[in-house]
Amino acid sequence: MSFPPALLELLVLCLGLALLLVESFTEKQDRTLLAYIGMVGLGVIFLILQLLPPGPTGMASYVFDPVAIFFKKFVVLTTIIVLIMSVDYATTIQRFVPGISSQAGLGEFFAIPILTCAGMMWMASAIDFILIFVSLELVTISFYVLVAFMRRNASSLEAGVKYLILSAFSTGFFAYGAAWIFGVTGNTNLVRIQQVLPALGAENYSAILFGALLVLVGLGFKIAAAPFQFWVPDVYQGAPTPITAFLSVGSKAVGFIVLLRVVQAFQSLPPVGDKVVAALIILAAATLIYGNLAALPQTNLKRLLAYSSIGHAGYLLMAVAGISARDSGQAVVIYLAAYLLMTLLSFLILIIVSNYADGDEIVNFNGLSQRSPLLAFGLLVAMMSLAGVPFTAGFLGKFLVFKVAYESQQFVLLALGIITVGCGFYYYLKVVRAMYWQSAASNGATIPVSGLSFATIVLLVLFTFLLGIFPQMATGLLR
Amino acid sequence: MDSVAWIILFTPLVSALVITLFTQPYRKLSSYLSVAAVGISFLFSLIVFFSPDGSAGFTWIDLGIFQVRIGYLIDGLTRLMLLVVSGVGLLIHIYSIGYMQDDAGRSRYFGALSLFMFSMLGIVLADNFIMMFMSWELVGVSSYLLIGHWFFRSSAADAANKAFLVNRIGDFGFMLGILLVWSATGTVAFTELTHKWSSLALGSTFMTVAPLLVFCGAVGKSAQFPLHVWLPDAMEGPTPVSALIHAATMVAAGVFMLARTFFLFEHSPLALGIILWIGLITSLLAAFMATQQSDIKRVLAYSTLSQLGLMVAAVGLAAPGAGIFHLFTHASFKALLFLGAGSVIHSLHHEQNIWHMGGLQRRMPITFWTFLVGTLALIACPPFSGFWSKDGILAASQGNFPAFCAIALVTFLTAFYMARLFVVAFLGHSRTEHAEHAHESPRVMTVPLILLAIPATIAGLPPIASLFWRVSGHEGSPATAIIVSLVAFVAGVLAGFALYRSRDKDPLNIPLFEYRFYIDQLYDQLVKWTQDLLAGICGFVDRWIIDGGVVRGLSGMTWGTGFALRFLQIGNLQAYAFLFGLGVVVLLYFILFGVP
Amino acid sequence: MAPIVFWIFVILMLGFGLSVIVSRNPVTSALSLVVSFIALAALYVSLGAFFIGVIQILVYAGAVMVLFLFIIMLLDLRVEIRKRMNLPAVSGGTIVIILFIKILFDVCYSFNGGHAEFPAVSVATHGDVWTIGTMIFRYYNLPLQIVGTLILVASIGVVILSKRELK
Amino acid sequence: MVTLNDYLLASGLLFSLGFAGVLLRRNIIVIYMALELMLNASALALVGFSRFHVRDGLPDYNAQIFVFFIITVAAAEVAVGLAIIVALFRARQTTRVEDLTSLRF
Repeated sequence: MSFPPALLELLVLCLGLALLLVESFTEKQDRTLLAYIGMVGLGVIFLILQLLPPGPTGMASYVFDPVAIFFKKFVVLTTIIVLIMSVDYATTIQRFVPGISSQAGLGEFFAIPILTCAGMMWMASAIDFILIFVSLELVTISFYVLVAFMRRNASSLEAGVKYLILSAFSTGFFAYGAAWIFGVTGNTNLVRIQQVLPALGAENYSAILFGALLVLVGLGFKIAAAPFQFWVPDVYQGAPTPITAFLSVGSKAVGFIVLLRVVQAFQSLPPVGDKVVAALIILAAATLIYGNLAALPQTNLKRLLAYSSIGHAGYLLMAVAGISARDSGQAVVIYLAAYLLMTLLSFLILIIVSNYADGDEIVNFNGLSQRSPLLAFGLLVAMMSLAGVPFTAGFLGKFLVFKVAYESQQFVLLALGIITVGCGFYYYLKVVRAMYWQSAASNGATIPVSGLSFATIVLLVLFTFLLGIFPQMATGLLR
Repeated sequence: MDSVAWIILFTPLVSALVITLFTQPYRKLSSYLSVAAVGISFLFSLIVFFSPDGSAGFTWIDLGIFQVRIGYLIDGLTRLMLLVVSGVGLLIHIYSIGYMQDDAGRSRYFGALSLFMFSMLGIVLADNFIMMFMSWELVGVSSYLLIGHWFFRSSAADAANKAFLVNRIGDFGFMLGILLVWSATGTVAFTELTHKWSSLALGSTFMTVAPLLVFCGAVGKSAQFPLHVWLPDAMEGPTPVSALIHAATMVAAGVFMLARTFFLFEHSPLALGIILWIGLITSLLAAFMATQQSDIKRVLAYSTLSQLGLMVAAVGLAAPGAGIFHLFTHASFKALLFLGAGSVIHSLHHEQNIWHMGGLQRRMPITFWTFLVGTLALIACPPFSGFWSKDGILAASQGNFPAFCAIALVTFLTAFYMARLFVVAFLGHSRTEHAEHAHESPRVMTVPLILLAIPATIAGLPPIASLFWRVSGHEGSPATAIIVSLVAFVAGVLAGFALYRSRDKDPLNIPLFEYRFYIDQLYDQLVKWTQDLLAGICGFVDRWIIDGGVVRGLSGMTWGTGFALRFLQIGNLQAYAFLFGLGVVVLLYFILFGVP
Repeated sequence: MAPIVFWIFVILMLGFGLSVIVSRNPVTSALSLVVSFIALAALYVSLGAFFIGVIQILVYAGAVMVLFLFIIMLLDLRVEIRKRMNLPAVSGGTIVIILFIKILFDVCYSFNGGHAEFPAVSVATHGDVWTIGTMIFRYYNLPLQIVGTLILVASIGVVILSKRELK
Repeated sequence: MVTLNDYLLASGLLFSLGFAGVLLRRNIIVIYMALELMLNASALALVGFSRFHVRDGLPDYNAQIFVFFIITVAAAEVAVGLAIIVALFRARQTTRVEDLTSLRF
């Protein structure tokens, strides 16, 4: 194949730039057209990714292995769905962005996620701390802008500031940790680090571990691992909902791929690797407990999804902590695939309903089954899958994670995981109860759903089931 | 041969999917689709009936250590059950067309019915525990949907919940049992297990506990004491559902499962003893309760319980063949009785109290006569089918005197309460206006009655029965068994007639029986106490751990609640940063210096 | 480099760093930040990293400080009113910091090679700007492009977030 | 004699100062300055390590390039961060963290 894989990100970048140019040089065009162009363009990128075989790239810091391909597809797909959500969300954006024309700022709102997507794709391939750092920062800085985008909305700004400060804080730890890792090993490249680590003298173990733990802290922030997750509920609630979805799926996923690569690199030196795993176990346990317990009293669906996203980070960390098991990476990948389906499904329905009901409290979903059976069913499937009911994608993910925990003998985590699944059932069913058991509030009319969103919901529901019923499909994700 | 079994299994599934996804608005079409699907299943079951044994399958989910196989196993047991399930199912589907005529949720009803057929056939065909368990759960789900079909009636919704929850208790044991068996032998396939289990050299405790856990599944599904409480309440569902699911097929699944996995039990006398007595206790309790019920469907429900107890007791007597034979005859006559009751209820505008009926023999002749056939079969009047099968169980208990007495007593009680039901509901004069204006049900309902009356009459006769099922040892049925059974039957019928002839209200009043030995009340209390306890614990957790710990913890605790409150005023971001930093330091400290 | 010069710059850097976080007036903080960073640049130079030292001064003294001062003036931030010390926050934070410093010292002292003199280096033939430039364009082209994208996003973001009325 | 250790301690103390600033200050702008201190501390550590790891008689320039990127990114981050803070000030007339508590629990 003569197509160099590194060109893909540049294509995405060009797509983003093209949108920005079109945005600035047209006056009367309907801005949502830009979103559609973006979706089509990303769709083409997705197809190319589907065709490209993994192989060498000729660069030391950039790989194109099956995992990278999976994550690239993952973020491209996420971005497409985020754009679909953004179109539905455009009215809210217009309300909170001051402008001369009615569609001011919309073009940027559609274009920046595409640039973010390029950053995430770079992260998926990066195996060098320098490359990881800059692409991570590209993603982070675009999220600063996107989270605070609705600047007439005080919540959005507050969320932006909280994300800004805490994210920069975590970046500080990440950079300092990377500096120490370089200092001990003399390398920034993970492959080289993995090679030189076994020769490391025992007196340097605490130095390398110090660096590794600080890097873990920086990544822990991205993936919302406790105790670095405090920003999550506030920021998720305040940010524009499509961006919340983007944060909770895309940003978390690329955090996990970097985490996987870093943890993998440290496995070549067992005394240090074991301690890194010990740290992961602590983080996983804390995250599971915090995410699932704190979700119990929530009454706001967006916030509930934030806590649930923390909880899911806990399960994913369980899988990473089981790195000694053969299928650890596969479990992470499949869990994330399931997570993408169900989380984006919930957020998409949340946007449609809250646009209409003007609120994202759970009570706004009362009697949804009568007002809009499709939306109610979609959210039902999403909640079932998030809770881990059999025959949904979420069950498969949890099953594999528990299997990995079992094989790597993390029995405490396994027990904790099973208990917290129980908690999960409680708070996810709360939403289902509202939709199916409560009667609708005053506003009983059906909720209009655009054709594109309709198709997306149907596809997401379909794949949630397909992945749950035919797990072989999922194992094919990593060719 | 290969494809035939798959067609039997999957046609109802296709129908269920098509109905739920596409034909929801077209109620007529949905009902015909569902009937056609079960018709196809029935036709192919007939083909299977005349085909040789076989088995096949494929691996559905392969996740390394864990594999799920979908496969079928056809032997004599499967053949008979296929015929019962799809045959009775077909008749009840047809009957439902008439019975559910005016129901707005007809599509939903037939969709759930098709789903039920699929999962029930899945249990029957399954060649391994996992597939059986999945179908088992699906049966539970469809039963839940059907009991709660009229969910706007709170009693129906409650009954559905009760059935579902009670069944979960049994299924939990079942699942543990399967896991134990799997961990001990490494396989879940029945044929392999049969060989491996007998050669298993494990302690007798294990060999008793594992089968008993599997038996828990049957206790739940076949409504055995102490989990029997859901079945009478399940009568809140539409009557055809009661006939199909809660009389003929699903509740018999437990007995079928015991017969299928009998190899687990035969090596443990203790397990068999426990099964025997649970069956007998259920049977006796239910028979006593049935004597004081006034709801026609409840009387039938308790008689179902009682008969299921007999079948389970037959397994406990190491005669699963006799149990299955009784299952087979019971399916036809109990479905007949329920459908007859449904016919009465339908024409009396949903009147279910037998004291509001009476004098129906002239107004509903077909229902009357077929119901009589069913009653005679149930109370073991020779030569109706029930006589032969009950006699088989009685014969099997010959060596066990207490069991023999208990079964004889059940036979007597059965004759008594059925005579009571029959006399009060059908004979004498009409006690209400509805009963006076009753008229025969439409043909779509009476034809299934007639069709079911045929097997209820003749299926037990040895020459015919041997076509379907070979009951070992039945030929040499000892004279004592026959005599005792006949005496009990005659005494019961006479007592029933004597007491209830031309009465307008019940001359007997035994609250203990009427209130079902207060078992439900006891359970309700228990549930209430547990709920109170749990609510207390949850409240405590919520107040002190979630509120006090986590929520305040977000804003920074570690310095005690007093400080924490002031810390809250500083503002969250700083508290977050502080906790972040604290987390970093603790993590570093713990990992660098703490972990050995 | 003479140890005395090194220690002077270290003390300058840390002293003004401390001043950043303790002064009540944000303007003082911003100016202290710059002095601290100039001292830091001197440390870079002492390590032979001339290019880094130069851009440190250019970026921080030239751009970042101006930005900070500009914003402080724009928002018209005054000296913080002296509030009662928030004892739990301050003491909690202090304990965390002290623990962190302790861990840091342990790690530094355990680090092998940290106590020896730096290995000798020759001066790069073309100077370090040339070397760094060549390496950036030869090996670090991809990160450079990503940083370009990053700056693009940042500038769009700044416009979006602060323009009074968007087009 | 100045050793690597001295540089590392200096950088560590600078990092801790930044850390302390984030934990103890309440003015968002000052917190932001403290964050800059943290980033620069890692830059100092990297330059120290660059001098420590000698390759072909030259310092390891890879680390200096890392520093170059850190400085660039930090500058961009400052720009965006201050823009958000200004927007916040316009909306809420505050730069104090304790006023930002409308999103909680």
